Amino acid sequence: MKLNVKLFAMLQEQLGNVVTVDVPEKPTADQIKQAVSVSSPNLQQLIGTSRLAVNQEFTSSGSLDVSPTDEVALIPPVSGG
Amino acid sequence: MKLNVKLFAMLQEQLGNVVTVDVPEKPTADQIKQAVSVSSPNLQQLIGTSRLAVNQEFTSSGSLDVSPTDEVALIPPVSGG
Amino acid sequence: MYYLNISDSPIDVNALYQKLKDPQYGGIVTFIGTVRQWTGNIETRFIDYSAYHPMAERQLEKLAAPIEAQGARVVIEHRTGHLELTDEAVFVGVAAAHRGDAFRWCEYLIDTLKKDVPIWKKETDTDAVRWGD
Amino acid sequence: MYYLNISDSPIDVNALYQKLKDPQYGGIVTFIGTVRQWTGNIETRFIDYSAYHPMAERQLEKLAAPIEAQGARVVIEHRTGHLELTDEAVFVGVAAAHRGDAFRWCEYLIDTLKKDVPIWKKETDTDAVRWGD
Repeated sequence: MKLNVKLFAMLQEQLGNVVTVDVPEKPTADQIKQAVSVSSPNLQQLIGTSRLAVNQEFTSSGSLDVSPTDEVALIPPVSGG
Repeated sequence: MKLNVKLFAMLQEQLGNVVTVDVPEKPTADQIKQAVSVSSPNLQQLIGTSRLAVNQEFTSSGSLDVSPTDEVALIPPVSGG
Repeated sequence: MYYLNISDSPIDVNALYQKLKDPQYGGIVTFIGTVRQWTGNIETRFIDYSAYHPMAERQLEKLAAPIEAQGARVVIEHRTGHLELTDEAVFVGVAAAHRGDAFRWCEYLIDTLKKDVPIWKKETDTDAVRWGD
Repeated sequence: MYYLNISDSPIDVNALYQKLKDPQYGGIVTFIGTVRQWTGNIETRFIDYSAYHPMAERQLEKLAAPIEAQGARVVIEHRTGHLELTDEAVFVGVAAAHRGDAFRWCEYLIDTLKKDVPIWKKETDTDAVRWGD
């Protein structure tokens, strides 16, 4: 299944606004993160500490009921305030 | 020794800006407070919870090295803020 | 350097806040106490504040100095005289490098002001006149 | 009712403060984060903030709603875009009946905002460009 993953901050600067990744059905957040980092090994650590959001909600652990029409985003450590 | 004691808030409303009291040399704060309350038994409780200040500093316990030229004040419980 | 003031003039929150802004500080915490209408089932109409000048100012200095000595900036203003509902009675502001310190110091200042600074309120409620709080 | 906003417009501290004033509240605590010049020996020239809209706004709502449910009022504004030294990056204000609650909730809000709201800073320092803090 192909998912478009929105990127922000340093990830966006390095990889663009969106990357498309190929993941199994009902993937875990880690599987999606790994799929993003495959093409960018130098960002592996940052992607590892990033959180996944689906439809603008942070995901919890376990498999995600996500489809290509959902809004998936990779949230690097935030630094507002 | 006669001391002029400045009054504030409710004490001032009841007894005026200043009362003059007669106290022994090197009086304690309690002796000064008692001298004020002698003439106003209905204010005894409020005077009891008031603090004494000499030259605009709160006094600590024990005898006070105070003379008639010092600025003595009776500070009822404060309620600013 | 701290700014401390007790006077009958209305509190200009924005002007006091501007005194706290400085490139060396990243966090500014302010407490503003305003005249509240209801305290339980007691309704306040207005409040008159009085102070023992300049002892009250000296007490504020004693509170502010140790905090400024730790590198923060302190701004405190207390209004006296006649205050209506929602009027600002007190402004306590602390600017510090780190926000945790600013929160701690600001709360310490207002807590201690309420115990040790000779200022009094005379509250005119709909049912009675009350001194203190 | 809470007021929450994330935008490129400069933060108008006084206008936000006015939203917190209300006869039902006696204590207003605000935290304002401004762009600081020095962090240790690193000198900041300017900061650019970006956000994930509208997820960031939704996260703010999640923070504000439980506090408003306890009877307080919450006002939060975060600026995005290009900020110079001393510019306000964030305003967090809580009005409550009791000041202890207002302090606790205001600090909770800024602490949690800094962990859970998708906003990022890109700091241009004199020696390097740094993401995050």
